[in-house]
Amino acid sequence: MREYFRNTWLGIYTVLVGMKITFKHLFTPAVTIQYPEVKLKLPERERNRLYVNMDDCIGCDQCSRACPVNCIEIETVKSIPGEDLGVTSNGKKKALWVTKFNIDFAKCCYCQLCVFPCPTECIYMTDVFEFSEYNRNDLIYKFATLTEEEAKEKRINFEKFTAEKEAQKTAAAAKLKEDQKTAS
Amino acid sequence: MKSAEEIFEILKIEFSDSILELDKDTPTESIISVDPLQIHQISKFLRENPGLQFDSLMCLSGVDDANGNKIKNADGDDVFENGTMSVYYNLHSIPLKHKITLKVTTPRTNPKIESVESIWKCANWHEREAFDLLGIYFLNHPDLRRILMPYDWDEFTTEVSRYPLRKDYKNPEFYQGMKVPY
Amino acid sequence: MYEYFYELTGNTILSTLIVAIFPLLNVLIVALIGVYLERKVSARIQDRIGPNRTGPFGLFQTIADFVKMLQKEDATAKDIDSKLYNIAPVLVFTGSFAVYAAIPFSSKLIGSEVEVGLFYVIAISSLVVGGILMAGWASNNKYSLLGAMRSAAQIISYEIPTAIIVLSIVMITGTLSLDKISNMQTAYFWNWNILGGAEFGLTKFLLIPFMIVGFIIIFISTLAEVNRTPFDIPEAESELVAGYFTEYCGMKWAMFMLSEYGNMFAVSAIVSILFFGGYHSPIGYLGNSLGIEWLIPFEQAFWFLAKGWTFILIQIWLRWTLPRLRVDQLMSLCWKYLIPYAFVNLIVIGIILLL
Amino acid sequence: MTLYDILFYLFAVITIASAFVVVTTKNVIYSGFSLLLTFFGVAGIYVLLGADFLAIVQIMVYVGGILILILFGVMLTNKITDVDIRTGTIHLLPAAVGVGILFGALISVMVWTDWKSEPVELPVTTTYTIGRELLTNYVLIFVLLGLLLLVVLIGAASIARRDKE
Amino acid sequence: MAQVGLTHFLVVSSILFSLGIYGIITRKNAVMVLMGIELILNSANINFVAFSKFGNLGINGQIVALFVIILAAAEAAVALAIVLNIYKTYTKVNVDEIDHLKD
Amino acid sequence: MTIKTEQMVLNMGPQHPSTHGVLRLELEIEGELVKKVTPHLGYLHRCFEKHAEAMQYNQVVPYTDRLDYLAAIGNNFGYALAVEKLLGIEVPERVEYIRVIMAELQRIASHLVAIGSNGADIGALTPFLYLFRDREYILNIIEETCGARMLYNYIWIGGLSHDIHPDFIRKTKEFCNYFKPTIVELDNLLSYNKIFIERTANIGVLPVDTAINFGASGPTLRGSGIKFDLRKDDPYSIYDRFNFEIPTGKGLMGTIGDCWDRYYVRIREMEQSLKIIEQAIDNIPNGDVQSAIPKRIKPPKGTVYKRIENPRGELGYFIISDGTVNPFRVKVRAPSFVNLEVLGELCKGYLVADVIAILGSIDIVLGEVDR
Repeated sequence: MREYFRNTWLGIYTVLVGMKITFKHLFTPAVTIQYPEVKLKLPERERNRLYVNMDDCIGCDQCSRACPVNCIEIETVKSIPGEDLGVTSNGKKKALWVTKFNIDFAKCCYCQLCVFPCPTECIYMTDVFEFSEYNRNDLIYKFATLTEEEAKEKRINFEKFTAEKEAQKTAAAAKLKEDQKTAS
Repeated sequence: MKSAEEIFEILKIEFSDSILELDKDTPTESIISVDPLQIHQISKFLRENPGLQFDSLMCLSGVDDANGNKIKNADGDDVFENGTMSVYYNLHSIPLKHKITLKVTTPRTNPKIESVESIWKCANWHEREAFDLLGIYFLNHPDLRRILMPYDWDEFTTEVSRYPLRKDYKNPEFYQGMKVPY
Repeated sequence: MYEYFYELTGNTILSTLIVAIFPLLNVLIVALIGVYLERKVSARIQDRIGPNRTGPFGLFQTIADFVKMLQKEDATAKDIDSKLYNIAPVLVFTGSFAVYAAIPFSSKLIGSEVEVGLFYVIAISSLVVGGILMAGWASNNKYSLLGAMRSAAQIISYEIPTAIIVLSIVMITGTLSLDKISNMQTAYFWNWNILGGAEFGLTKFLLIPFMIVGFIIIFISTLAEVNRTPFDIPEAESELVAGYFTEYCGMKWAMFMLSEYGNMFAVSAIVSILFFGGYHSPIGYLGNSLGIEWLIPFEQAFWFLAKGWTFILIQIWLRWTLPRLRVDQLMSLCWKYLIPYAFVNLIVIGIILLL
Repeated sequence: MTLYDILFYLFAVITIASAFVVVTTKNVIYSGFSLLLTFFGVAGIYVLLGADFLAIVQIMVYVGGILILILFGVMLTNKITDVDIRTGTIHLLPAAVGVGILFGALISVMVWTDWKSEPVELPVTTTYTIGRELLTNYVLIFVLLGLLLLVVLIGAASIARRDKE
Repeated sequence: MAQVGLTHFLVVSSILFSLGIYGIITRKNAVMVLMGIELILNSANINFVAFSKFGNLGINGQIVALFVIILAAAEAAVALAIVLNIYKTYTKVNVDEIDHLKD
Repeated sequence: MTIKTEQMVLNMGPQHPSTHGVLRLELEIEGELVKKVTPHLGYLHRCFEKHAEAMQYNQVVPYTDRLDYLAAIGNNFGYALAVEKLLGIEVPERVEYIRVIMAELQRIASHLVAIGSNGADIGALTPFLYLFRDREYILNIIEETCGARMLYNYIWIGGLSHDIHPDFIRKTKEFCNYFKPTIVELDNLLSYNKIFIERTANIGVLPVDTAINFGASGPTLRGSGIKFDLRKDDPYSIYDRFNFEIPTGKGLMGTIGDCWDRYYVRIREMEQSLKIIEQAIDNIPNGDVQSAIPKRIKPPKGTVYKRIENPRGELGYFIISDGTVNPFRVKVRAPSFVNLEVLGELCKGYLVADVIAILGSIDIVLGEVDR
């Protein structure tokens, strides 16, 4: 019987306590923000969309290898002597034309593993986090600065160069043989 | 609190022929290899012996040892021949605070191991998982169904793509009309 | 009201229809504002802002939702019993709307001033049970069926404590007419039933604690009858998805919601009539002191709506504070706690009245 | 044709049509829900006969109580996971003939008998009058009915709860 | 269609009565038989109330109807309890198949 | 009740508001009484173990985040400890301290979700949102340090991905002060609410021996009244330096091991976590957090089983290394996976509504159950 009245009392009392708490909250200011208009200030270490500063990229492929989900795709063409590719901001000389540098953000897992191995610190994460697209292919970001034609040209140049070099080599080899023959 | 060597000695006395060896070479922990068809009895002893009291099975992991030699089967897929499968039992005693790792090894074709489900209930799902992903059959298991993969996975797949955690696993082309590697 | 329109139109059917429009409008407005308030109050309680995009302070949000609901495709599951499935929302809405026929909004605006109004209100609300069972059955969904069974058991059980408390009020007032009960608590708030009724003397003061207990019981049991948290077991979102209206969408779903909010206002109105003076002002009428006769009915309507809305707000407040009970606990709360208390309350009130 | 007449025919049609569905449909659930309409129509007829209290008792007891009881009975004694609950019928034809004859006899009695058909003035406050009568002239029956309800409550509960040995 | 009078109510009541009888005879399911009985009780009630309005019965007719409603409630409760019990015992509720007293 | 009704099968999930993800429960019910519960898993299976075999050791870390996504730091921590044990490396003091603080912050955040969703399952939505508000506080602190809110990839093998943010210590202290009154408010609003007690006390009672036999761990085990916490019983990292209690279920409102006990253990555990954070936060030594990270992770041959106390229980990593850069086998002993197995045992004989309460009190994360 005591239990019965105790239950009744507890039922009413705890409900009233709860109501008091929620009533207090009725007048506390909201903690939410109006998202598209008001935005949170993101910390500087924010890990969101990757950005590649192509001026500094030397095409070393380290980020691609570090990526656990293989979302970075890099293609490079070797430069031929005489071409000036410029230097990176920390003074390294570039040696490769980066003809393709695609990041598929549909795959990217924002783990930042690609950022650490980069020798020139040219790939880094920005605080852009709104980049939804209607088409999945639009999520493949192309960072390479060379146009298709330029890339093609570079490739042809390089092939031509290697072919020439090969020809030279074979010619030199033939010459050497000739020389050896004649010498012997 | 007993070390692995002491437990090994106790087990060696109790089950002379089913305890195979104590592997102390690994840098981290010692492993006692036992007979796969005696594991139930040994486990029962381990749990009920007052000096051991292994009341908790921490983990049960099936492993494809990927030994044996690689051959090509009829479909041209790489498969292992004459290899083995292993199951590791990580045991722990809450009152006595000691740990031990057991290992059983069974042939790769038609692997069979005694179930320890009746000793540690938590082995139920672990064993189902090992069956599901590696195809190890646990004898006397009450409910040996697939657990993570779809129940009808067998109907749509070939031999080589049946158990995904095997090292020679190959993705099937289609599952229920859906392309698998999308 | 009815007489006024009868004189205006000279047609019984037409004037009946016109009078019937007011409660309908009220139900719609209650649902619109009720949903808005529910969202806003819950948001404030949970430290959020709530709807604020459609119109100033999001005022048009529920209207926008309503328009959306109208446009929605009426998707139905394959194996439903389509006849009953389509009738059920209408029946549920009819049940909750029919209650309004007897509720006096002011001394002039009463749908039908029946002698047995209070009894009628209790009886007609059980029509909802039929609709709910129908909906749950016809959906051919186990969640719906479980929800419907729970709901039927719940509503029928909670009618008993409600009826007992109503009985104690009837003992004091001696009438079943809602209008007469309201009129007995006229003038000032100390004439309200919760403060012992209109008469003075020892009886009044003896009654006060028991009337408060009666009020708490009837508030709890009406809360349960309209399936609000903590008694929203039939539609318990985390267990039964949405209970008996799981399979409904679009306008049919909106009918259930309309009836829910209509019911909320109806039970609030009943509680305020029984215990808080109905449409009468607690502090006297401006129309009386100014001598403007026609102002009084409007004032009465204002006070009635104000009381009704106060109780709706308390219902919303409770909803966002409490967890929900389990189905058997709900029953034991009714049978083991509310009914004994209500009975004791009834007997004690009877003894006090005999003194 | 006054409003009274219109309402009478409306309620009569509702009552009879739904009662017809109750006894003819094969689906138990349909007949259960048609019964609701029948009760409702009967309540309407009571109102037309000036028995407003009775009408509300009808709704309360029949719709709120008996009907729900019957629906629960249906749901507890059938496979509740099917939408269609079919029930069989037996000897339809003899029943139809017999009931037809009975109906003819009844109607002829009802129509040809010279009933005293002047409406009497019933008291407007039926509730009050019924209440008075119940506690004066019918007080014994009233108390006995209360007892009966108690017995039924206990009896029904004990019958339904009886364990199958 | 004359002015609605006593006869109209009596005709409605007798139709309801006949339908109730028909239901009781033709239905197999015990619950359906119960529904037929409810129809008959309702038709009787209409008669009582009609006579209370038109005959000499006065308010007594309504009171008897009230008693009938109460009895109907009691009857329905007991009947359904029995039906449930039968269902538990035989797992069927068709009246023509329940033909032995003890199993 | 002995009214015989038809047994029916109710499929709860995979799309259901309160199965905490895509879990499907097959309930065999009689009326509302549950006769049997069969969980069906695998709707969120993402082949973690298969993936891990194709990854290098350090690339697995982001994948571990996705297991128990409510306590990602714990997952990183366990994996890092396991590989460090294989490699046999020691990590600097500073790293240990930061790891412990982070793990405890994460434990609070995870328990907040667990408690809140347990309440929300029972119908109290408001506490749920209050707790999420507090969780945001923690997430902001962690985000500032490692840049992500949920999938941190923070604890690396041999170190951390970033040093702590300069504001970290101040903000963590602020949080500790802010959070204590919140627990009191939560207790008053939900824990001691009569309805909540009615719903959870004496429901889903899990006796100690059953719990151990089923391998239950974490609050699910401690709710049954046994003092077993890996931070004390098998100390890893530097937990042995701190002074804290292990709260256990005492059956305050009903039987020991009921839903309320499991729920309440979590609340008390949050207080203990605060205590650990307060002890650790002032003693973080100086140093470099990345000095011990090996350039090339190539552990020797061997097996390791390392377990830590994650918010949901004993999280174990069983790793076999074959001496190459890729792990040969990674098996995760996920606490939710093992704890979920108890569900079938707990729910027998309770009502449908209790299944939800019990499931909420076990607190599973489907990412971890299915892996």
